[in-house]
Amino acid sequence: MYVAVKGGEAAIDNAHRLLAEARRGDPAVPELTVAQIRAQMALLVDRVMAEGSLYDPDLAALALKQARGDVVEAVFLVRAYRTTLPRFGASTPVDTGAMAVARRISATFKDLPGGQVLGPTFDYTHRLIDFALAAEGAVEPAAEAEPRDDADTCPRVTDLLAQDGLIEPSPPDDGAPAGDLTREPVDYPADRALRLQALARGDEGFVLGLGYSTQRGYGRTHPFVGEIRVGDVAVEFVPEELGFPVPLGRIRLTECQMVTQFKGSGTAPPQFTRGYGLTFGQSERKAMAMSLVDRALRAEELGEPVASPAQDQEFVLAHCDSLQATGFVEHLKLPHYVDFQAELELVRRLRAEFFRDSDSMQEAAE
Amino acid sequence: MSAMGMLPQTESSPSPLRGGVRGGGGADGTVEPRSAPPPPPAPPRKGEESGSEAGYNFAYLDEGTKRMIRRAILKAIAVPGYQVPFASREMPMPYGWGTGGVQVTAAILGRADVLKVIDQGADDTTNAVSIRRFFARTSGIATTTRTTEATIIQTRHRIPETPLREGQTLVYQVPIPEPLRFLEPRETETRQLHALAEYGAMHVKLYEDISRHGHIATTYAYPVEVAGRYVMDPSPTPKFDNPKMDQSPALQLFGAGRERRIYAVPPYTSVRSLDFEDHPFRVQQFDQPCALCGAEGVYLDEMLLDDAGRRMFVCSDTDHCEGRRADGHVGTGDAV
Amino acid sequence: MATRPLQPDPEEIAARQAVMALCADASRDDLDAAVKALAAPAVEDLRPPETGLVMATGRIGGDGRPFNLGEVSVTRAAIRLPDGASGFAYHLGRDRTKARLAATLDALWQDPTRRARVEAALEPAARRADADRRQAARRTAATRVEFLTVARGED
Amino acid sequence: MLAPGFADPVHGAQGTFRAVMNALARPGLLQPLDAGLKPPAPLTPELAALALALTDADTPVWLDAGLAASPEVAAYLRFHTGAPLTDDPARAAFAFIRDPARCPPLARFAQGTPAYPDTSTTLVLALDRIANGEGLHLAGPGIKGPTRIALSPLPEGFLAQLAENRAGFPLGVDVILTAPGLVAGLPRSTAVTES
Repeated sequence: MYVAVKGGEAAIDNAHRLLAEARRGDPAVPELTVAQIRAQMALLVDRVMAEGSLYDPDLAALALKQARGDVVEAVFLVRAYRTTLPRFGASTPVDTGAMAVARRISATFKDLPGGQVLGPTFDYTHRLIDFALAAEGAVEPAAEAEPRDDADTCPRVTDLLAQDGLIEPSPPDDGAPAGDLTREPVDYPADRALRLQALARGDEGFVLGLGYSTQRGYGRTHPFVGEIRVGDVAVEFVPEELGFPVPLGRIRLTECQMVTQFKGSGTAPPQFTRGYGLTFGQSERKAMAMSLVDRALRAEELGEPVASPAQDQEFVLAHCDSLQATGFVEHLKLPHYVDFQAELELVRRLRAEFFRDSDSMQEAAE
Repeated sequence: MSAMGMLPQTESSPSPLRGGVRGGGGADGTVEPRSAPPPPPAPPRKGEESGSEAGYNFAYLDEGTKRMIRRAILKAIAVPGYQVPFASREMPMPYGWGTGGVQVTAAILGRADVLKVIDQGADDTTNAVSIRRFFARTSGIATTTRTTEATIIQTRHRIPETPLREGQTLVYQVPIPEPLRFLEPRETETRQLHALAEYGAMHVKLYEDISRHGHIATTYAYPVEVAGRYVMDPSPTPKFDNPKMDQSPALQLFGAGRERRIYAVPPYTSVRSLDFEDHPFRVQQFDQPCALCGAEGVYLDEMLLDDAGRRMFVCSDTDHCEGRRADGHVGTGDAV
Repeated sequence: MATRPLQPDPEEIAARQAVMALCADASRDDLDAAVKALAAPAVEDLRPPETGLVMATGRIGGDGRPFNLGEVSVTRAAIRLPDGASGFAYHLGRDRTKARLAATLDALWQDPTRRARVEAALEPAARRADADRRQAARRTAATRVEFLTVARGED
Repeated sequence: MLAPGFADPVHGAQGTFRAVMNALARPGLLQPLDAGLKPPAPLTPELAALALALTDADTPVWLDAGLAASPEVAAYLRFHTGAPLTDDPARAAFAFIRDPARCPPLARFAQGTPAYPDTSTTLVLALDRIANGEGLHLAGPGIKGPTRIALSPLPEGFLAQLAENRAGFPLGVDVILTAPGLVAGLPRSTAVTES
């Protein structure tokens, strides 16, 4: 004999308490501070800021602590926090040309004004686990050198190419404000500004996979890295009550200018085209992949066939958001027994009909 | 570019009258007079005096967001079955877990409302508990498990067995609002099909079931035609519940957060499950009554009791089942 | 409007922006020290300090049409000195105390008779910020790949 | 001195919205609406309640000649809603009509598009009197059994305009009717006839 009992409430409470304890882990091990996460897991913090679409390193670090290091969960916390804040307005567009460069490289020219500056990069490190890091210890201070005269003038490679007309210009600023996909649902076809917003906050893994697919022939664009730069730029905002741009502070950005397949037509001379990537924090992988996908999504505009996933804007935009993706994939673990019951009933009925039919066929044959 | 410069930009918008909140004030629910002389006189934030828990707006959403959702709801009611796009917000629960229904409920909820939340028909399923707590915490309103006492019922996957009455609102959580999505994945295409009322592909799909299986093999999220015009997804309720939607005295609102759509069926509106003359619409039937309350003609959950295949069928609607047991109805209390 | 800072002089605006930029970069302790050194009077909030968002915009290709990159958290404060002068602050992050200190310094700075003292009080913060920037530039410079530009090899 | 808005902005807006939601869900049935507003004339308390509850910077608003002529009305709406005013009815998300007898033809307002029928104007009319049980006959979604509504004053040719509006479904405007203390809805889905 069975009777009904109330199931959920106490179990949920206890699960949350268990989670809190699991997050902390072994109490004999010192607890991580937010400052430690921010300083020593800096690239992880950058990724949470980029996909959380909110530049706030302390908040991203705290979210990572709360999320036990789960990137998407941390992104989720940041996004939900963002929903509760008022929007003061939009900044004036940041000037990446005036970036205080921490790293700047070009694959298209061996040397160029401003130089090839490696900065703090994993490139050319041999990926050998450094067991010395398992122990705590002081780090040798970074080398210093007198900056060259041109260190402050770091023109974009695309500007240098544009001087000779070898590359298409950027789409001109017509004064119209950019659409904002956080404020209105995307209406397809989405323009390039909306697509870049979606990619900038898109899941790094998804954008990376799509960018990679273009290199393997699914929407090939023959890309060259014109330039990657990482550094700090000033953000300015014009408050109503002041009427002039107020400097808010500086944020770290990564920019990638991808120089791609030249085009020409009867009316336009052959020239290189461009893909663009820009992300919060230091994230070359994301910025590069973004610039590949940006270029691929311009297929229709440039008269190329739209045949591959990376060229299909509904496919890319509808699926690049890690929160939407994770929410819907993970919702499958919610109860579905009502629907499943409906399917069970149908499958049982279909099977009964199947065996009845095959039985009668067998009888007929005998 | 100033915040002010961002505001009324209807010229550049492809659909000028769709109100996505853009830029500037309003997003936090403050009514800062946009052309009043600066500095603003520090108006109190709406909701701070009204919310039940410090720091939250009443029902979590800011007033600007509620206005945007409310406008979408009014349009949805005026065009039954049509999916109105809205600027869905990121909520503190995952997409796919009821963010659309939660936003609709938050937008309509008032102090006098009594809220019931069910998932799979039950008030005690984990996600129903979580959402009911969310509203109790952020709005302080009364909640109930009784269908008859509720003014607003948020649901996932079921319509209560107890007939709804006038003045009640049923809010459905919807994962994929587009009934044509699995026939045509592109939004640009499906939007055209709805505009032209071109639903032939849906009929072909259902008919293919018939030719293959002898009957229509869609058991839940069974498409309906609303008020003779739009074909609509009823959300993944079992088709057992479809007849309850037709001419219901209650208002039915549907919220899809991730897909950013709201739609509605007004009370006393025709909701017809798609079918064919030679294959009329039919609902599932269960061979046995509820093992707890003995109810027949209701939707049942199948519970596995052991690894020898013993199972028990009980009401999916826990409130209906409890009510019947309180009235003295009993089932066998055992496996079939 | 008495509280609207009418400043048609672009040089004046540029100087005020420079102080604002300095305050945005400085720490709360820096600003606290500066306000204490100036013996600033008690201030009244024109608007309670508030944390919100500014949508950071970039440009397509670095120099083209704007697009929305993502938001930055920003805290703002607006205060009034007892003599009626108002000051404003907007900067990155969520530190409301720091924003109110910066708004106080903004109000004081706008009084020409106090300006030099405000800038002097901020001098330590300015020096430190400048030293940090120089050191970062020197470290970056050490990672520059130097080529003998006359003798370009093959790629 | 500017007249105040809702005494409790959160619940004033919610209560007004629910009355309007019920009105559109049950076309023709009168819903009580008392938001306690005292707006500047000729704006009525009911028009003001709807404006404050539903409009903001994202909704261009059209005012009829009588309302548009009053700077106090414009200042009141601007302060409390921030909604941009438009003089083109075809661009309006909401239209507020104090003098229904001189309401422009419904077809001059935004009708929506086949792909986005929701991008149409919602008209809010201030009537002297609305009553059930007499007058026009209503049919359509949300309507149970015979439902009648009497309106005064009525715009000239209103019935023919409503018929045309209904014929264009799913395009068309939605009409919200107000009278002192009352609100009723005539969404585009409602068929209105004389008998």
